[in-house]
Amino acid sequence: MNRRHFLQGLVSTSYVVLSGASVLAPLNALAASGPKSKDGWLTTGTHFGAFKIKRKNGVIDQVKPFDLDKYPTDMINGIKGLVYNPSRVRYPMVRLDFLLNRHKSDTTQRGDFRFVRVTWDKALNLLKDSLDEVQTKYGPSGLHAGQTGWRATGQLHSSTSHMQRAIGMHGNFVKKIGDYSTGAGQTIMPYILGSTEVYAQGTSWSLILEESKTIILWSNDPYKNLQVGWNAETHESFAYLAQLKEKVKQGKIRVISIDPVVTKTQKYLGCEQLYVNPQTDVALMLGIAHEMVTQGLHDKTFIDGYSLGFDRFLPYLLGESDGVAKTPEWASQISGVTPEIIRDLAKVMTQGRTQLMMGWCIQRQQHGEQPYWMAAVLATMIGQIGLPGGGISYGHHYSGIGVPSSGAAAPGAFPRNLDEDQQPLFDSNDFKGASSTIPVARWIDAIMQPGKTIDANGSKVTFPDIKMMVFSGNNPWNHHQDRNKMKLAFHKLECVVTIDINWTATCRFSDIVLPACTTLERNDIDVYGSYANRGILAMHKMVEPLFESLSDFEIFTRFAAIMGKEKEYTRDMNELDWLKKLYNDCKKANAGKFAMPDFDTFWKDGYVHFGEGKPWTRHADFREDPEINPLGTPSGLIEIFSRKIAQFGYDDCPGHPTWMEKTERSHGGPGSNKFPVWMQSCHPDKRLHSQMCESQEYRETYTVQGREPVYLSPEDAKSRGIKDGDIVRVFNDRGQLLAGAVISDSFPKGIIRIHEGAWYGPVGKDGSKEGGAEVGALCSYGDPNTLTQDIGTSKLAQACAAYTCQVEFEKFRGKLPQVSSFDGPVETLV
Amino acid sequence: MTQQTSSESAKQVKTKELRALGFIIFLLFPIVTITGISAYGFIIWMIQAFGGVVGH
Amino acid sequence: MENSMTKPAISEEQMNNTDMNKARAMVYRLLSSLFAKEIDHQLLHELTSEPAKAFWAQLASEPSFKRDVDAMVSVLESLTSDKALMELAADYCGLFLVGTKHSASPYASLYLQDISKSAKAGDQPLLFGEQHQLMLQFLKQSQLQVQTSFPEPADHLAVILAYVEHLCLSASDEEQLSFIESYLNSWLGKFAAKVTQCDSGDFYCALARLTQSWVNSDLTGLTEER
Amino acid sequence: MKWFINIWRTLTQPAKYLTLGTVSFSAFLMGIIFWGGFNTALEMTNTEEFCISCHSMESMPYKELQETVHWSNHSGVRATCPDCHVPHNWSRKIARKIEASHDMWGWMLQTVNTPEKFEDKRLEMASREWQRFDRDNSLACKNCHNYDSMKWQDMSKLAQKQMKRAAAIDQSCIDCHKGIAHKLPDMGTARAPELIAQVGSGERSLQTEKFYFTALTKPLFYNDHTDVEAGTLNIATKVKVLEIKGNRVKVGIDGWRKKVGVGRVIYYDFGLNILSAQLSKDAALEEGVMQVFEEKEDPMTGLTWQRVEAKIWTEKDYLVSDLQPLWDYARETYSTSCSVCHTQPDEKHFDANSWPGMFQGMIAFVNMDQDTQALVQKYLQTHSSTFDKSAH
Repeated sequence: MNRRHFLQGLVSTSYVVLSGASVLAPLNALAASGPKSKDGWLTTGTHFGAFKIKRKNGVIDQVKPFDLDKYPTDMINGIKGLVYNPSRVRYPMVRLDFLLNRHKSDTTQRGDFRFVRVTWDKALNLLKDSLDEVQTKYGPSGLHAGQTGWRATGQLHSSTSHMQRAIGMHGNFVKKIGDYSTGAGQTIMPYILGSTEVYAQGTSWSLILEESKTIILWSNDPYKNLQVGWNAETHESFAYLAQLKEKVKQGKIRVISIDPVVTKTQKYLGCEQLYVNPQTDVALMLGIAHEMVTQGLHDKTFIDGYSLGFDRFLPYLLGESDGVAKTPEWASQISGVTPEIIRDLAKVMTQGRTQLMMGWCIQRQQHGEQPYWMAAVLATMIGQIGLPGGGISYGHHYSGIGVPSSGAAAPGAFPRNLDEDQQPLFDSNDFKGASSTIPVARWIDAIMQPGKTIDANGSKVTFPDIKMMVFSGNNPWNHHQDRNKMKLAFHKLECVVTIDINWTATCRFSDIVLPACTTLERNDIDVYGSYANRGILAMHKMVEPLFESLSDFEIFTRFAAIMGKEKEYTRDMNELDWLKKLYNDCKKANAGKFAMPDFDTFWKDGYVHFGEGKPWTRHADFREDPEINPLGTPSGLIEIFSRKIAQFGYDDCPGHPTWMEKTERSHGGPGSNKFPVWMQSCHPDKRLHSQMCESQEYRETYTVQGREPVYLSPEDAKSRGIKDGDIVRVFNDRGQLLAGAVISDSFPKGIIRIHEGAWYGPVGKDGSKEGGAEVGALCSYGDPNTLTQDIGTSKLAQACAAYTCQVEFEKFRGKLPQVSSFDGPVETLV
Repeated sequence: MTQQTSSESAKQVKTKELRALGFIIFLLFPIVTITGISAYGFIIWMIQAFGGVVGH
Repeated sequence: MENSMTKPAISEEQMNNTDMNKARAMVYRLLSSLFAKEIDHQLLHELTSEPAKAFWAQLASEPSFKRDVDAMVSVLESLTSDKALMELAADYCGLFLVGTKHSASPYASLYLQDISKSAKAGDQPLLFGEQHQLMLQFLKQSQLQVQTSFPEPADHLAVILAYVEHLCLSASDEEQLSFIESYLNSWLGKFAAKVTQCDSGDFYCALARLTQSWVNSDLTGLTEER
Repeated sequence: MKWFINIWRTLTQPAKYLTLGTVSFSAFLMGIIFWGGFNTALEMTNTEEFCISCHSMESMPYKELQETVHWSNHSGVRATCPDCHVPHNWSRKIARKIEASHDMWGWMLQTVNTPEKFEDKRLEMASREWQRFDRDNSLACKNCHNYDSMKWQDMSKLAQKQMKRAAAIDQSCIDCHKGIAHKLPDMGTARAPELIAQVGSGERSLQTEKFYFTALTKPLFYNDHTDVEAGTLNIATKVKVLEIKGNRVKVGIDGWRKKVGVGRVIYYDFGLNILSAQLSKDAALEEGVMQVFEEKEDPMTGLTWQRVEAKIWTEKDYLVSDLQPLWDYARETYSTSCSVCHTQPDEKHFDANSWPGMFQGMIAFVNMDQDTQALVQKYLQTHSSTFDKSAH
């Protein structure tokens, strides 16, 4: 039967493909969906930096740094990857089993099951129905929508604010207090120095460079962490770091990096390192303090005039109260620092102006409050708090702290709370005896043990029985600890909703996934220069939102419309009205002090510059007159001994800084026989937490055989027969992961580092099965939080303690599974 | 001014009267009323300027 | 693909070329719509209607298509419940709507990038790349654009198939031949293999194989015509 | 001169030839024509075209008006220059017309013909208009806007509260709605404008032996006339008026202080770091200013506190009888300003002495002037878990 006859037979069936018009349409004159053809350079801003971007026929083409950013980070090369990477969430998706069975779906299969595309309308109605069900069946204590994260920059499209306002219009929900970055620090420091300190503007770098003789970087890596910032980052601190490098070379300033590892900052500055055993910094500090007291180096007049409780701390320091004098010899056994160096440090710190700079990693471990408290006591004993270039700072590595702020008013943001006269649909505030606010890092404990009461910061917290969670602009399956424990908890949740740009692990463990668009697909406005508040940046929309992704503003306007509250939600204003309102309110707040052009000129120019700020010294006003400018502590003075904390009666946080052994510690500490190696999961160098891990090409610049690198010492590698570039299995009794070995002499024996933010890609216990709902599954990419402990730092802060983590590792043998982190839900090939 | 000089003729007197009427109608009275109103306005203005707040 | 057809007797001359091209366009349009979105009730009803059954039967009369067409028809007939429809939609979503390594994303750029770049393990180029730009040029030349309701890159398989359907009715055989060869057949093989490897159901791997064999037979048909 | 006498003579004699009819009729006729002409001329100067015939008026105030709600709104009612700037009442209108001679003078001398000159004079010109609005209680606004015909429920809750309070005393609109038609002149460092707008600038008449609350941080003085400052009185502090002289009042502040240094900071209550007043060093030591009573040791810090009463002078303004509007303003500001990055903690989450530490740590992120900052911190402390024991 020949071809002609065969085709003719087809026509005769008169079958016509009707349904769904062809995917093509006649080209209408104005490219309806295409963006404006004007292809000039347009400004925008991200946590990685402010940029200028050029389009070429509707697609982002080139990215170059913002002209005021003199020290751009090379993460700029990952920007295009953020927008066009294949793991974008393209359509609203619902887990098939959830779509069929709703709140009675089989939750044990979360993480590796099948999703189905649904329309936006269907997805949002599904969200509302789930919320209705939880509010009626469990009330507000059943819904936790309080998590927050780093989202994307932009004051209008702040995704978490949109979510919490819209969900708040439906009903009340469990909220959180504290955060993962500085949970312990921000809880203890108000009792000691009268402010959270970690997010406070610090002494200006210019004064430090002029006045300081010695700078102590204590577990602090500013050169790595200043690459990203809370607002559009313009990296002004790097100019000062360059000056510091020069001063170190000329020997004018001595910089000591007290850290178990050779940090990126130390290599940049070319300064000296003081190795200290991991998690033993408090012992070292006590040894130094003991030496100061015995040699009479401490500043008695400052202690008497500006602090309280030194007399009740001395018995502990000298050993009268517990029979153990915290001598340099005692400290040396624990911290691995020789007594001579400890004695020398006590001298160095008290001669000439010394600036202590604490990093955040040191408080993200068990008893994380103690090193911050003891460092404040050391600074008080040195007696230079309030002098330029002296005292102590807890944030010079974050978002440009130390660059003097211009003093201008920053633009406000889209409201997170309901307007004053609005009532939610479900107005119940009955949390059934449970707390409505829980410490942020205890949400998995709350799901696992509802009703349990724990101590937290002087009050009691009773865990609510959480049944539903909504995540927007944050990735708990990256920043929380102990993946396998999380899987068990997620089995108890009836509904998980996530709004995100890409298929993060959180999306894969959700029931409803809604696609949000990136910063470059919507108009917004933001501050640039973070703490320096250097100016305001216009964030231009470069391209239309990809696929069916929407801006959070649009998503939750439609959700509010389902509840008939669209006008209430948007205050009857669209995106452009809101941008103008935020800009003009800021213009009014700055009237008379900072001239700002009208909105249209600003939008065309791309930014408004506020100019330089005046150098400033932290705590200078307190030092000048402690009576008129008291600290925020109960006594108004520095509290070396805090009666308030003592009165709480916590065993893991007594009334004065104390050295306490950890549940797991390397170098002779508990558990170091079974799992000898300490795993450090600090903030990544080539990412912002987990953001940009999905940017494919950029990830290739640092991965090893497509996996997250694990940095380890030459000795550890040799003793386990591992060569550079091998795939290594890192494990402990909580989990196991694969990572690519990178041998580096910056790391001493018994210490390895895997940067947090590596996307979780479980592939079954023996690595054979795709998909990872199975407890104990091997992580194919190298997410360190597969191994970390999910415990509170102490009864005071109950914060994240990811750094108390012992592991072992070996060369991986067997068939190498494919990386499954970056592709959305991987179906179990059963 | 008791009596009119007889020498003027009736017509002269008439034109004089007409001219006077024209003068008062087109010139005198308008100016008088305008200045009157302006003065009245000026007084009100002064009262308000110094008289302080009305009805507060 | 060995072709069993032999030269016909003279009687078929009257059937002019338009009928043949119409038929070819029909097939391309059907394939494009099956790749464009999941099968919903309306499409299912259409695919199982009487004219459609005849169409499938006629298609199956070609031996090289028979196995796949029968497989597809049997799946279509088994879609009696909502759950079955959704299971098939889940297959479609797992294959075409999510990431690329463990699924068979239907974008030419993923299969066509030059060999050197793809040497690195697991490398996937970005979406909306050059293939997308290329297809935009082609569409522009023919006064066409992608539907706004189909927000996919222009190098999506459904768009390419729809464009070939357009060419069947408007372009010369040579043009069709060169386009199909360089922009469809060049990656269809790799795509079909990936679908077969990743699809947990049967419908879409049958569809992929059918598309591959149809395009091959169409190419041979076109070369013979010249 | 002769001509004048001639006219005068004619006028003062009864007409010889002109009949009473022609004289009265022509007078009557001319009266009508004159009055018609006079008023049309007058009205011609009451039109927008006339006002904006001056370039300085057309290029700035007129353009600014076009941006405002008075120019275009959903009901399509437009207000032009005369509607607000020319009183409708006849006698006031004439007075305004004469006053306009000052404007003509300015036009001739070109005092505001360039934008720069206009900007320099803007505050002065605006103040003159505000004074005129004050004088006649914003009569110009009330020609169209009327308190009785306002639909309260259409307004936001905040607006309802303020507007009802204004309606009660038929308040002059311009008190709050300055800058509604033209660009608000830069009024220099006006302190906490929104706070004052909502809370008001204090009672008109104070009575002795009555309690009031400060609506702003206010300077303290030794007596009723000197300008030498003796410290500051914190916002939202309860004081008792003892004596009134000129625009100063002697107030009694009672509270507690820590026996630390000179002890010149007065706190709200024993053991609570809620600021009431801060005296200068020598004021605290001055005879008769500070009276000290019993002492107590605070178990939380080991410091001894003393109960004190201070008697000192301050200005009459910014003393209000009701504290609640201050707390309402503070709560509203706290809810909007402190929820930009994360959900703001509940007031009851911390106790009175923990709030200062938490609040100071966050100040870098919010735009609050000094007074608002002090008010919000005091609001949080007085609504903290120390005072509100209900579980949260």
